[in-house]
Amino acid sequence: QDEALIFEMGGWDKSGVDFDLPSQDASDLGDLVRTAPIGLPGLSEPEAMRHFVRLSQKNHAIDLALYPLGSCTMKHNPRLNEKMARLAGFGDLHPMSPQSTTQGALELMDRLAHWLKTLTGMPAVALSPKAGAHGELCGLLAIKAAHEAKGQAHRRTVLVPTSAHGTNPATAAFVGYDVAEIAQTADGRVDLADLEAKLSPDVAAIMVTNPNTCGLFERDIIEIARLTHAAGAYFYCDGANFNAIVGKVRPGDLGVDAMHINLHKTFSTPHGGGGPGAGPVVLSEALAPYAPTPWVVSAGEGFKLVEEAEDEAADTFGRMVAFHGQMGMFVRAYAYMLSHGTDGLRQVAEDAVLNANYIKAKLSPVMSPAFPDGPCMHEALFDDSWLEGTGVTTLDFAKAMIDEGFHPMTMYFPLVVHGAMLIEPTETESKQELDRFCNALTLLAEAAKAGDVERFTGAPYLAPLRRLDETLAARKPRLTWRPEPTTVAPAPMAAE
Amino acid sequence: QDEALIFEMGGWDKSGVDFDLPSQDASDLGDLVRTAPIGLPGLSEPEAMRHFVRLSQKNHAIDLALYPLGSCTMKHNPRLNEKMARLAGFGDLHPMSPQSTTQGALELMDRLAHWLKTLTGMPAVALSPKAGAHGELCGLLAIKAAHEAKGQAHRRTVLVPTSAHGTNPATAAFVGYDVAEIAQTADGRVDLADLEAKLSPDVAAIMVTNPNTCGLFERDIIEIARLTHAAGAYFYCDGANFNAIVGKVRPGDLGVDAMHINLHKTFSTPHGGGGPGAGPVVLSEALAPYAPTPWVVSAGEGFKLVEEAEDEAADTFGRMVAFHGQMGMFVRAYAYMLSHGTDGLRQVAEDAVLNANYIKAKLSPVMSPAFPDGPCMHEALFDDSWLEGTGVTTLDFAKAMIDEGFHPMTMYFPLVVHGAMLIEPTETESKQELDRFCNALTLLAEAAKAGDVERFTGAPYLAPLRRLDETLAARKPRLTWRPEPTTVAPAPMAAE
Amino acid sequence: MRYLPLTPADRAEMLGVIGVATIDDLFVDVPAAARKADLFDLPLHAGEMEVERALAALAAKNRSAGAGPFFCGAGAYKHHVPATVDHIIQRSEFLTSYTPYQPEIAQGTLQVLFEFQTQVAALTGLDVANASMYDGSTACAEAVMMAQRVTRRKKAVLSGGLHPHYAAVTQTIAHAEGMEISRQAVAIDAEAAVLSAIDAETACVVVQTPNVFGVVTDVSKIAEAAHAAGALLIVVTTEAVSYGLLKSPGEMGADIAVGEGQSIGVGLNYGGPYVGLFAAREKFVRQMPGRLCGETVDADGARGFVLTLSTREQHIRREKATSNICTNSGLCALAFTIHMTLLGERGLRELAALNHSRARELRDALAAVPGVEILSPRFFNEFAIRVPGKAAEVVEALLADGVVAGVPFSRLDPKAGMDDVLLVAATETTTRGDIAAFAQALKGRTA
Amino acid sequence: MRYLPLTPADRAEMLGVIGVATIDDLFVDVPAAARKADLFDLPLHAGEMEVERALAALAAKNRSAGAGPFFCGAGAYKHHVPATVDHIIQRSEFLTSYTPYQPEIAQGTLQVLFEFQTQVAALTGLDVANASMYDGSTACAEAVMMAQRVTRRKKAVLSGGLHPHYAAVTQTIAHAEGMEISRQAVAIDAEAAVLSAIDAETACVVVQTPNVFGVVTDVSKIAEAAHAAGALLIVVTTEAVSYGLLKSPGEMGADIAVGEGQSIGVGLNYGGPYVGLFAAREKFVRQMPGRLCGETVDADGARGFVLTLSTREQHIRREKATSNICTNSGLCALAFTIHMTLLGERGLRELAALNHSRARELRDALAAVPGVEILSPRFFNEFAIRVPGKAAEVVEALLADGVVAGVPFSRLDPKAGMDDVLLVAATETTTRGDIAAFAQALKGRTA
Repeated sequence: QDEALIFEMGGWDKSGVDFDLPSQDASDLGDLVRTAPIGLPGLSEPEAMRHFVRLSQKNHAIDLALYPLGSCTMKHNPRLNEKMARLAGFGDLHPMSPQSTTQGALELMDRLAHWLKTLTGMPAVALSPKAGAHGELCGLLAIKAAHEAKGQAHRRTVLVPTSAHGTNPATAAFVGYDVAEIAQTADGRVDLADLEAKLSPDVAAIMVTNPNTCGLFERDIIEIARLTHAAGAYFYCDGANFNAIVGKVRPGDLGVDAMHINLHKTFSTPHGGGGPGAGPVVLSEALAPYAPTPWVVSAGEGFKLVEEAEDEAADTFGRMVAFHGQMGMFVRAYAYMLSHGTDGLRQVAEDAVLNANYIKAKLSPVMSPAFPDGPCMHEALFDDSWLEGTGVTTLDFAKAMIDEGFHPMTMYFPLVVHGAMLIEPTETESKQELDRFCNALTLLAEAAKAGDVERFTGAPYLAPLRRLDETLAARKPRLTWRPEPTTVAPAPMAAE
Repeated sequence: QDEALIFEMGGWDKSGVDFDLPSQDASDLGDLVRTAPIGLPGLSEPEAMRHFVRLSQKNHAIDLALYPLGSCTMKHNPRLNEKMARLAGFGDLHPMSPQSTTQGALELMDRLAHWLKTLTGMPAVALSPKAGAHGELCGLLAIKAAHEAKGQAHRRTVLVPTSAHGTNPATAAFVGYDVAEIAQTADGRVDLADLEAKLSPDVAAIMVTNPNTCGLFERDIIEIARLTHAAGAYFYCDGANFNAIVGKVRPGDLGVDAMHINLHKTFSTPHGGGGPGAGPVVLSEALAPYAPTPWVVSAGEGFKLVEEAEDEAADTFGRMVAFHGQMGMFVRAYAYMLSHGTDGLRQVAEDAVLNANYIKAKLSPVMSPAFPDGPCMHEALFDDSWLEGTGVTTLDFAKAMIDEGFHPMTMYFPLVVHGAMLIEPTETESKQELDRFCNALTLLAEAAKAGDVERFTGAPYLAPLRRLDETLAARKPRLTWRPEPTTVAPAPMAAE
Repeated sequence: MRYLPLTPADRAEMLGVIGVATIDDLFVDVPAAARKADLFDLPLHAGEMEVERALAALAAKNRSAGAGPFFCGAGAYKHHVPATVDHIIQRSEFLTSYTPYQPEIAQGTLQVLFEFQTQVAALTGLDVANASMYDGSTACAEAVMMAQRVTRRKKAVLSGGLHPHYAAVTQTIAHAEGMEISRQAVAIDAEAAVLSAIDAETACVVVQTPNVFGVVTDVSKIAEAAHAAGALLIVVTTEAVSYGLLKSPGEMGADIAVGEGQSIGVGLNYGGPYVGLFAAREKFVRQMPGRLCGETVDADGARGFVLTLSTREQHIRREKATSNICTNSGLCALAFTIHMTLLGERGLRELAALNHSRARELRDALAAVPGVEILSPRFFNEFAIRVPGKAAEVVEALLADGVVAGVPFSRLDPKAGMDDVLLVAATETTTRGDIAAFAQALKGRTA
Repeated sequence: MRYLPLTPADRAEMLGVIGVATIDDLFVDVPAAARKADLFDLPLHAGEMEVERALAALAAKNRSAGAGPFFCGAGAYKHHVPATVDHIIQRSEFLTSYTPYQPEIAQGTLQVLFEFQTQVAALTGLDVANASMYDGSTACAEAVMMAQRVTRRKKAVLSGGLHPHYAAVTQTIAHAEGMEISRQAVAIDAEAAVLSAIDAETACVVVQTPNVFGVVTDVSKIAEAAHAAGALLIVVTTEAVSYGLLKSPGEMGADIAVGEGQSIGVGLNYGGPYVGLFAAREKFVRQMPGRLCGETVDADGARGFVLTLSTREQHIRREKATSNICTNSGLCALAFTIHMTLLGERGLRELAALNHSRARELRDALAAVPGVEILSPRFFNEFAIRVPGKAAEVVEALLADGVVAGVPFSRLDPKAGMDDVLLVAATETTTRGDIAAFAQALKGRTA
């Protein structure tokens, strides 16, 4: 059912709020005051409620069914955590309130930092980055600052495997580095020989995801770190997949110098349709002095924020955000940590890996695993060789999953696998739901092979919309609503 | 998509909670302890969340579209009120906590009582009835007590118009009265002559709904009250439709002796899939002494509950509920009253009536209004004469509305109108939504007349289920889930 | 006015379509004398922030149960409710839907009710349960009325351990129906005292376990006696968590079991809304009050659920209905079902064990206070104690120490002559610190 | 463990299907030296009630803004958010969905983003807006980077009225990119001082209005000068409510407008998550960072929305992307859109007028306190005052009176030599009682 835009509902003079209007004149600001209409529609509360509730039902969500987006880690979001983040002491706390009035918040940040450091085996953590890619930025800025401090500012290259998330090269470029790719072996890992060949005195850092985007653990990770350090470079680990090893493996034991942790992936803060995220970065001894401000230190009986680039923070590379980071996400992640405990977090990793391998085992008879030998970690990667000759593409197959009630898997990523299908179930799926999913995909795969092509090329049939024309959108971008020529424009507001 | 029952999900040993188990032995209760399995499945939190969220999407709701159930008053439920009811001082307050620790709750009940008395022009109110029908019970018990006190216990008949809600005669019978019907005039009102004829010395009370279930105001209401009182009987008014006149007309000015107020209808506490409700009853001077305990009185600086049948409550007919009534609903209703104020409540009645008459006007060209002459109040009543010869019944037409995204109207009620269709939009519908509704119904009506019978007799086509076999359900009732013979029964629990 | 979508322009246009000049032309049927032109003497509309502040100020005048050591029970219990429960019941689709009269677009509500009925039947050990009553007390009264319909007898025997409010509610209804109520003397451990009152006129015997003094009783013998006399046994339970530890009413021979479901999922709410549980043997189903949800199929043969056996109900049967009940406690039943599903059998048993264990710790601590006597010989999570002096005064005194010590029995029944009896309850929310604080304060006040 | 659905029996069966003996066989690729067999030195799992108590205890150590008279602003503002907003953003379908990569089953999120973009474009008076940034400060830095891409110049001029955190964030990024930042001296009413720093190398000029001292400036002349030099004008706004009263950046000639959207719908959250607003002239759209949502049609010709122009983005363009940004602030953008829809143009204008009015009342009250000097000549809802002695000490002293007096400028920039400057803000949540309490306390402390 089509839902009109708020701009099409005739609400140019409606409002869903009631104010006691000020008795004073509107302003003494003269010419600075806006006189032209803004062009904002309003709705009464019942209309607004209905509009957004109707829209919501057009979304798929983890609370509705499996959401197997590889590398995105769509897992259950406990509502306890939502409730905790809304306690007045957190949700209604001003970032610049005197620190004597925010001791509980600072203590929570200190405890969160302790958990993150303990779980990763790293000595320091920068909490303020706002998302995973922002965490990468943080890590590379620390690396850059460390090189500058050591007179190694000439190191201008960052090595990135071909299978990396797009954010890795983008971040490196954003901070002014040149990006060079490292090749991958046939079994989906970093090619050590290629790495060694490219590790020149010009290299500032390598960026390696582990477990990597093929869902595989980098077996040679300790050697990779050793080679990197021997070349005078730092090892940035993309921690997007930390959920696969949390409680079982400490990145600090692998030689990592910096790693961001997507709190929304490993520690289940909700994705919210694309954000907000939170990307704290753990740092080695070598990089810790360059961490961004602010951070929390304990100060006698209490806690305080180190906010300025002086004294203990003299070497900081600077500030990444206004205020102190994604506190609302810190509360949720900390509640999640306390709920699971060290035993539960270990179980998280084990169940995530178990679920992925179960899917791999169940679907291998009908689809083609990209790396059939040995176990995968938290996600199962398939290529499209099994679709050869069917007339069905990875995209078609993914869209047909929608008609079965599931969200498609991640497609065409990582780039190193042809027609990749990356399936990540996470630990919060039951065996029953996995079986339902595998059965549905098995039947679909059989249908594709049996030549029922239209079921795929025309999919989805049962979604709120049929397949969308993305080319048209990009060719003639319509990014905001514009009144049709016949639309009555909103009248200028009378002075209140 | 079919959703399994919780009993079919294999969760005989699952749980979605974590407890610190007691260190002591389980019990010293010996034989009193249950040993056999209970037969309760459990689900982990992610599974439970998904089960209930999936189920929820199979419901229609006021937050999704117009819900024009006549006499049910489906209007917007503000979330502010939900938030207020969950304040710890209300939601986490024990009913038997010392009254010195519940003064805010008692004050709220006192304020709510003040609003209800002021809006109805009545001197007393009993807050404790749990729903509308429970309020009717309260009113009739007060009437019965009053008659007994006056030596009029022989009055054993209650007069009820044919158009009354089923609760009216059921309540009268439940408290031991005989029920006699009053006829209705051609213009949908109480037949005064018939009333007069039946008002004998045996009559204890009349029960009249006003505005009545035809959506009409009883023009002769003051005369009805006069005749009733002259015959020594009391006038119970069914206040289900008070929303049509709140802020404009005071039942106390009409001669009413008792009237329940459905807080969920007039004051928008949510219906919640069928309840809970709340049915405070306003009472005249004559009936006030017999009101049920408890009630709130102000006591010096504070408030106290009168809980026992003694002193000022010596004449009470007794207690209707454990504790003090639907406090959670009182909070919501009071928040709704404060939000609207006396001006807003008046506007509520006016807009409810305006919306209903608008629908009546827009649909009269294609459907047949039961009472075409004069305005209706808050609901528009149609009969099925316009469907004659089409092969489409009221039920079919209603089910076809589902495919248009609307909830059907109330059907076949009131009984006095053939194939009745009772449409109540409420004041919280916008003109845009009313137009959308009227357009859809107009098109449907035209389709019915054009002979597109299958669209109706087969409807709904687009709902989660097709039309359900209610006869089968009643003939062979299956009221609980029973394991199939092949199901593995839950094992007895090991002692913890 | 934020809840009213019509604009002045809308109103004018709509009046035009209707063909009247003013809104008052639509109120023409109201006698002129009864039309109020002026606003009432009540406040004008207010913004959300102002309303929130007014309500928050009232709430702040109350001491919530979670604010410190707290031991009140007596038919309402403080339990921890998972956040998931409250989240789900606030979903628009559940919160803002009506009674599921159109089953095709109400399967969410209906399937939950079917699950609820099955859970309640399992908990009570009976065959069928309805889709909830207003609360435990009204369910108790309805059970007695139902027994009258089943047996066509006019006398009900109520035990002295029945919650006084439940007894009062039952008496109120029974009086109107012309039933005779034989309520036994209030006593702490005397459910079996009903035996002597059972006779050939008896429609039903009503006993409570755990009773209002927390005492747990095996009522099997009462069931035998009742059945021998042709009467029904009604078993009342006000603490639903106890089902997790104790033998079910059905196992002990109950014909009807009624309960207060507040403990599971609902919260305290100063006494309401709560959710009444009502279960019975299958043969009595057509005499049951309230809504029933049943399984059926749709036109395509798919499983679905509908409200059924509505020929018992007022909207069909009018004065011949089994009861006048229309509204149920649907949203609270939903909360109950979600919480019970999260618990599962294992969780419920653990929760019950935890409650029982905490209560025994409390008993041990209070038993050590000089002058305090433990009165309940066997209990689940609540028991009665004798305190020196009036219990109500002890409770007031302990408030100054920050402890809400429990419910004086005199608050429930001032005429029972039990002014020195205090009901104290412990649940999984009770900490050892709470217990120690209570014992210490009591020691200080009774020394 | 309540969040983990697998039972021991499930795990055993699944290992069998996979064909391995133990879970550790699936971790075989981890070097043996790095496998931790033991649990870490951290607590074990805990029940919901225990976690809730632990968090509540921490929250109770904080003084929430709503706890009493409160005047902090400086880039984060206490506003009343309607309950409807928080209710809707918690709906599963919004809260637990991912980036809308599959538009057929993400129209809810996508249509909201389209509405958000249109609202932001209208508020800022510019042509296009993206689907949100992390916050205002990172949006500011991204705007400077974008100006560099557009102009291919390497110098950015920042006004002395720019929020010091925003300047610092911009400097951090610019340093890494090798850009030159010319930050003007901190001064209360000196946005126009940027004029002297504009030269032929200048990529952009960054001014803030209302600036960090609350001062409102007409930046039209700065726009002219910037454009004359071939530079872009970036206008920063940290209080989105001010858009309701003041001329928009677009009207005054801005090429890019960035803002902090926290005030609308989001809440304080101790500094995050917030929502960055980012709008620009249409001709620069392909140089914009972040997600964009665009209108299109589906295979049946029905209107729909998709993420578009992703050739600017990292997941397509990798090292050639306009920015490394992947995550947006989707849920906060949703909250913004809902709140803005509830307000509507009328509500936003009223809200802005109310804020302005309260701030002027506050100014009048503080101006009457001996020793206090009002420093901001024109302001919206926040202004700077000079207090006797150090502002930080005055704030600490007033805490004892229950008043949180505002943000000492020295907290934002200790090196500016403005230790006696205090930033004070008033909003619609500020009552006359709050203002009187502040003035009286200040009088007491400065006397």
